[in-house]
Amino acid sequence: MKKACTVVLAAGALVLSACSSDLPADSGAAPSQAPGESAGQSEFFDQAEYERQLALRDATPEGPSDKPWEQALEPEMVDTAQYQKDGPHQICFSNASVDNPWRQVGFKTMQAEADLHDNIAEFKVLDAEAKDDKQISDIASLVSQDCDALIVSPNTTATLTPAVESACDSGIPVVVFDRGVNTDCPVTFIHPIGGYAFGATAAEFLSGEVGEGGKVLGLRVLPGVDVLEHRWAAAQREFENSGVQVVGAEFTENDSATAKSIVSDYLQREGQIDGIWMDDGTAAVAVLEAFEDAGMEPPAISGEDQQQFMQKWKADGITALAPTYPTYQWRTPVIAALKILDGEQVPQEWILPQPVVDSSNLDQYLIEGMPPLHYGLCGCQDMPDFPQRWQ
Amino acid sequence: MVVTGLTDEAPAVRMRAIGKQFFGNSVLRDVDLDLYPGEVHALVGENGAGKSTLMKILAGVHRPDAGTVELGGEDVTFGSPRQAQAAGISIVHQEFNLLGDRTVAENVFLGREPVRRGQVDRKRMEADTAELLDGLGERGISPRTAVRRLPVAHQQVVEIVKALSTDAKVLAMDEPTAALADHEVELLYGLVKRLRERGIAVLYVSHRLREVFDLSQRITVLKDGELVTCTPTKELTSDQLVRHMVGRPLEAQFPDLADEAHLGRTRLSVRGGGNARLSGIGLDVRAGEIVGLAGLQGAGRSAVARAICGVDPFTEGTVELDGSPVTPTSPRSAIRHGIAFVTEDRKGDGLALRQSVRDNALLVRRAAFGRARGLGALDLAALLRSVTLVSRGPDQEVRYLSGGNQQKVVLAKWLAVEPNVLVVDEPTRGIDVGAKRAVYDLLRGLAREGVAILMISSELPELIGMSDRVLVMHEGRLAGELPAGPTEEAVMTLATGHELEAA
Amino acid sequence: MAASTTAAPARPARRLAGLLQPTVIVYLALVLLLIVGSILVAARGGMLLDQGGILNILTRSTALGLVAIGQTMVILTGKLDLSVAYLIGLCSLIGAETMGGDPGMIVPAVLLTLACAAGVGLVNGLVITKLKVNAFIATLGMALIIRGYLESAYSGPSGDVPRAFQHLGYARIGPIPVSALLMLALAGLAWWYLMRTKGGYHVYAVGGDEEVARFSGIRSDRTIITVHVLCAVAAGLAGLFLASRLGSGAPWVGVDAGYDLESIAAVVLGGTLLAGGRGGVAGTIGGVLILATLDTIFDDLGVTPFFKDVVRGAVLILAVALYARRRGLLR
Amino acid sequence: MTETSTVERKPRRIRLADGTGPVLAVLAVLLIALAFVGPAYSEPAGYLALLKRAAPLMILAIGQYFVIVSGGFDLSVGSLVTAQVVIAARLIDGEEGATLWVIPLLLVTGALVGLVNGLITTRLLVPSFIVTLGMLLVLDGAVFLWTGGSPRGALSEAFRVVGREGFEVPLLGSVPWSVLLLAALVVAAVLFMRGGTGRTLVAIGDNDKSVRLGGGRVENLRTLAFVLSGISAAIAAILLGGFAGVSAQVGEGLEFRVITAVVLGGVVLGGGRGSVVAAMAGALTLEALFSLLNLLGVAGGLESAVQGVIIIAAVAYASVGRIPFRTRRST
Repeated sequence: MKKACTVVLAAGALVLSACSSDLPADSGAAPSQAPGESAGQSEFFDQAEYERQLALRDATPEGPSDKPWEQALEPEMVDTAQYQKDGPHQICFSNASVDNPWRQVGFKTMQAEADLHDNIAEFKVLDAEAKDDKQISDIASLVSQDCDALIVSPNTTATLTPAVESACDSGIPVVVFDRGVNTDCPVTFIHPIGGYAFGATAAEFLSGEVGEGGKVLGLRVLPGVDVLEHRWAAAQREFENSGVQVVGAEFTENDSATAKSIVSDYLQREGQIDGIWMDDGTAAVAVLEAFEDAGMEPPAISGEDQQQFMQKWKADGITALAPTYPTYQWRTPVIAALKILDGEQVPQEWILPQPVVDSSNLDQYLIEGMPPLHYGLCGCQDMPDFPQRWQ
Repeated sequence: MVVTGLTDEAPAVRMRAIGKQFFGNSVLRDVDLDLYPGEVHALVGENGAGKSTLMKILAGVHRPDAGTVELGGEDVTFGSPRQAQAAGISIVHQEFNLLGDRTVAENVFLGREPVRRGQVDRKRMEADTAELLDGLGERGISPRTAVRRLPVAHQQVVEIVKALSTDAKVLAMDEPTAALADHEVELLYGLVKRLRERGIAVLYVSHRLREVFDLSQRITVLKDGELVTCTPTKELTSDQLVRHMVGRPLEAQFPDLADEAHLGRTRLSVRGGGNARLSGIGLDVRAGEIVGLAGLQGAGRSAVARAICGVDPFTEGTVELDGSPVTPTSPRSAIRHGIAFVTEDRKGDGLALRQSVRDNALLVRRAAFGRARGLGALDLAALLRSVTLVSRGPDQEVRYLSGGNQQKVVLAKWLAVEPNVLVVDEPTRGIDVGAKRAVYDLLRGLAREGVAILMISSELPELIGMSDRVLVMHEGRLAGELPAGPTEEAVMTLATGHELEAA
Repeated sequence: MAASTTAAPARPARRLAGLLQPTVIVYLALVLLLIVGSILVAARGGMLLDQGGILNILTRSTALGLVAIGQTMVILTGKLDLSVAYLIGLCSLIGAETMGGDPGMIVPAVLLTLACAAGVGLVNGLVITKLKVNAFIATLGMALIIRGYLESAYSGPSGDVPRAFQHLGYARIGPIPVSALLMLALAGLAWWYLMRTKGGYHVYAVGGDEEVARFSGIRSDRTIITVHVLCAVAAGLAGLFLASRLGSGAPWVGVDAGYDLESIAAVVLGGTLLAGGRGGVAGTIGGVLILATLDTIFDDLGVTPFFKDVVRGAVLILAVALYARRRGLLR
Repeated sequence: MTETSTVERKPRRIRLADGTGPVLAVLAVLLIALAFVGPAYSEPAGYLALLKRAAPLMILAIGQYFVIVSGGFDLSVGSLVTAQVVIAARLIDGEEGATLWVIPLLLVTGALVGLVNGLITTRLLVPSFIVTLGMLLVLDGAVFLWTGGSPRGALSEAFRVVGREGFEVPLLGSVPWSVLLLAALVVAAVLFMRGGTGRTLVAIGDNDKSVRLGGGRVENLRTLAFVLSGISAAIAAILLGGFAGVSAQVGEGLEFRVITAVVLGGVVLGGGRGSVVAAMAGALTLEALFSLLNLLGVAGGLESAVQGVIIIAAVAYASVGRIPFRTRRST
């Protein structure tokens, strides 16, 4: 026993010289997290950001109008000459997960985008399977390989921040999209306008449809996800302002059966509901069916650009609106990474336009033959292998 | 009656006027027992004579209702086996209390591991175990072997060493050879002798009279909870001992035996049957006949039953049913050929205790026949009446029934499939006299209806009283056949491997 | 029931089975996996066991390893603990919030976290032994209760882990993360406890046959409670480790990773009998390393997560079937 | 004790199977509470809606009951439900005509998965907990591997009728088809459990040795239990898919929920005890509880905490209130 200890100690002393840490350098501005107990909506409401997003909805994007994924709103360009490098490149991507249809569509689109560029020798992907800890390892692992650029779609904002910081420190350009991180170190952060805009647009539409005193039910996926919280926070303000009665806000966990049950319960309890606000359209069809099954007219509803919802919308002539969180944003990071490696300027915060599907442009986004959980705003219609690749 | 000791030493244990009742039934009355250091004291008697109870009182499992236990001259009362153990009394149970996946040393010191500086002192534990084994002359067992890998005889040794490791002065052994093959018994002999040499008082409970004579210095015979005699072994012959054990008028009335006229053709016939435990088994049972299968424990009686009933089938020889050859390779096939098997272990093998009387009574019918193919309609109420079951109704869970009624349920479940051959292993074990009589009547009634019955029993009077013929087994073979109404001595002689002087 | 083996001549299959202890099989499988994996990865022009690869495998093993060490002890007594996943989240939050970014609070926070974890384990153990609730139900119920608390009290990551504590999650010696070494040290400690102390002996006894244990004077209730407390503390350590990796506490960090079922999978993959009484920490660590290596190989090969699940499930069933067959041969 | 036979004493009265009483009492209290809290429950329609919602879980509870009562676990039902819905959507792909062969195919698939579970459990002697855990992983991965990550195709209207629509009955109003199907399955399950095979299944959970010696094919019957559980998952999938359409999350967490429900119904883990009606009552109780908590506006977090406390309490009540019955050491 004693002998073994000595050996271990000796070995320990030997390797001590090789001691090192992958802990990212302190950024100084540690994000101050509000303590969880006080988690209310206030935690998620940021007046300035709210106003900025509402304004951004009306801003004119710069860039080719037929390629919204290359457009940017109010871009502040940064210089990337330091990253310029000759191709072909190895682009690396740390994905949070592919555990829902939105991410599936997006990821397929992203792979298709990567295939478009001969300049990409390899597009290497690690999937974190929704585990923060795995994504931290993934990022570290990718950084240790020969990536020319790193794209990150963080699983959680706060917890992935240190990992992204350490990736930045390694000197390779980092592109973050979808959820953000609490640091400015990535070369660019790509995202659509945001949750406030999404929620407000839907709420404005519904307020207009149901009028003052109309009854609206809010259906949310789950609490605690910042983007989703923003959507609801904005909607609440809008409903309050326009005197719409919010009969309830429930969590569906994106389960259609749960959503349908909840709506049925509310229909029984309230007798009538004029509008349905949803922060995620996955269960929208089930919600409409709850009305059908109760023998009621479909309400005004805000959903998303999901295939089955748009199909039902068109087939039944429903009063609906779909503010989107477009899946085409998955194309942008690849484009951005290549631009950076070419030394072209990119916006520091690359805000993508966030189109709204309404009855007038519904046909433009509804493509027959796509799977029920496909997202219309994939921006993939003109890509090679469409539609097979997405089916 | 107290026989004075062999030595002038004070007895290690002195039990006086011990009495014990269970639920109003007196199982021990006024029993005395002295154990001297260095003595092997055999305790014999028929099943139900009170041997186990006496032993359990000594080991602190039960408390006596009357009488005193003195240890080294002082009155003691044990509240638990632990206290008895601490006082130097250990018990070797019939069923092993060992962990198969742990080593010999770990088992021996289980719960009492020596600790040194916060660690279990393996070295000491293994050395002590080796020493204990050594002291018993068992050098072949490594303290580091997993018990699972030892042959049963060695497991028995471990069990004994475990009992000794508490510095036992008194060791009670309950049927220590029950699980052993004959060549393994020799091993135990040596062991017991060495225990004696070390001045340990051994209480040896066994059915095997040869062992009793070979090993013990004194023999105490119990019958029906009372002390019959306590005699130095040298002064007894085997005949005398058997007479002490059984010498009384048969207290149970047995139904009339079959008369030759009512015996039908041969229903079950085994020729040259053999497997790992049996060889050269040949037997016939005719319709209407009850054939008794006698022998000491471990002689292979149950093995014959299990082989015929497809549990551990014969690997050689033939089995014929009503003249046509069959190969019962599983209980299911045996049952479908009309063979029923009332097992020895009622609770372990026979009944689903938490299910109702109805479900148990119908268990075989449902399990082996599915949609009652080939069976007539069943009147459950009539069936339960026919076995004279006393219960609160067919919905009562069988675990709430008395042993006798549980056994009736077991019989009912077999009668429900209308068997042609019925094999019963210890059909009256642990049930009261009244219920025994009911079981006897039932078996005889079935025989009269043409069922061929093979009956195993350790209770000789019962076996003799019930059987139209008796087959005696010894060491996995049939040692002989006796006609109806043999003497117990004759059965015992064959069972202990001796020849009958005159057939 | 005590084993009733008769001395049978050692047939070759039997001898082979005897030689191949589950622990040996696990590590052989691990080596084989590393070789095959290296070849496959090399065929794609990569390298499995470079510094990054080793770092990856070990880092991935750390949290699961910590939980699985605790789970091993519980399973050895024939119980299981389904509450660990939520407990990990809870512990990461308690740790991170108590620290609140203040390095001075590290020690109190660690102590508080482990005390809370031990409390949860104590409740589990008491419910199982005193209320006689099946361990499956008792710990599932505890999981739901913790989940309820997390759902109502937290909406996302919370608390702030000071940098000093984050070193725990990131420091490494060469390619070996310090945390992995600590995990292995804990495994060593658990191994010592199980193999060398009285308490450990009793764990095996209770799992092997509770009745024999009781007859031998072992207080089995106490043993069962102890292993549940130890298991919960191990989960607490995993929570602290994850907090140090993430920089804050995260309510769903244990659940998203499925540490409840995954830890049970790792334990049985390591050759511990689900029914208890046989197995040990060494095998578990092997099981954890196999799962982590599989993960890493699949990542290097760019396999989709769905395929990973299929392989994991199949490996689990196959491994346990193999052990069962081996035991059958030894009978 | 007299020797007279007193088998039949009086005409049979309705007798509740062991353990059914408490759950029915709790259910009654919940249903009455619902009537007070929710105006919708003042008429049959409200309760019919509750039944419709509970139908899938109740049907799963029937299947799980068979497995649990014969001494096993089936953790694979949740992922099996998801897999079935996804398979149905892809195969039907909106074509009404395909419904006719897809539904039988689903039932066969469910049976097949159960068969594999059962065979591995009984022939390879792998504990059912592990087998079905592995199956859970395999199914989870395989189905999305097949569809490329997310569901494809669409369900036909015909497929959805059972789960979604109803028929008019005087007095009751619209009665959902699923309630009718549920009623039919309840009757079938009760008849099955009264029949020979059903009783033998329970006896296996109680003492498999007695069944084997009694000529029963223990392995086959245990396998049958898994097959029935697989089929129940297929039916639940048809109802859930019908009720709410294609979703990748339908089956999430169902395995633990259904085990909770069955245990709540007084069915003992380990087998041999409990009735199928009580198991279903447990499922309905769970759904009624959720509805009540929902109506009372209890937040989601408390919901799972309440669930956790209730199952522990239910099992503790059942086992502490009962005379301890020790099963002899099992190997």
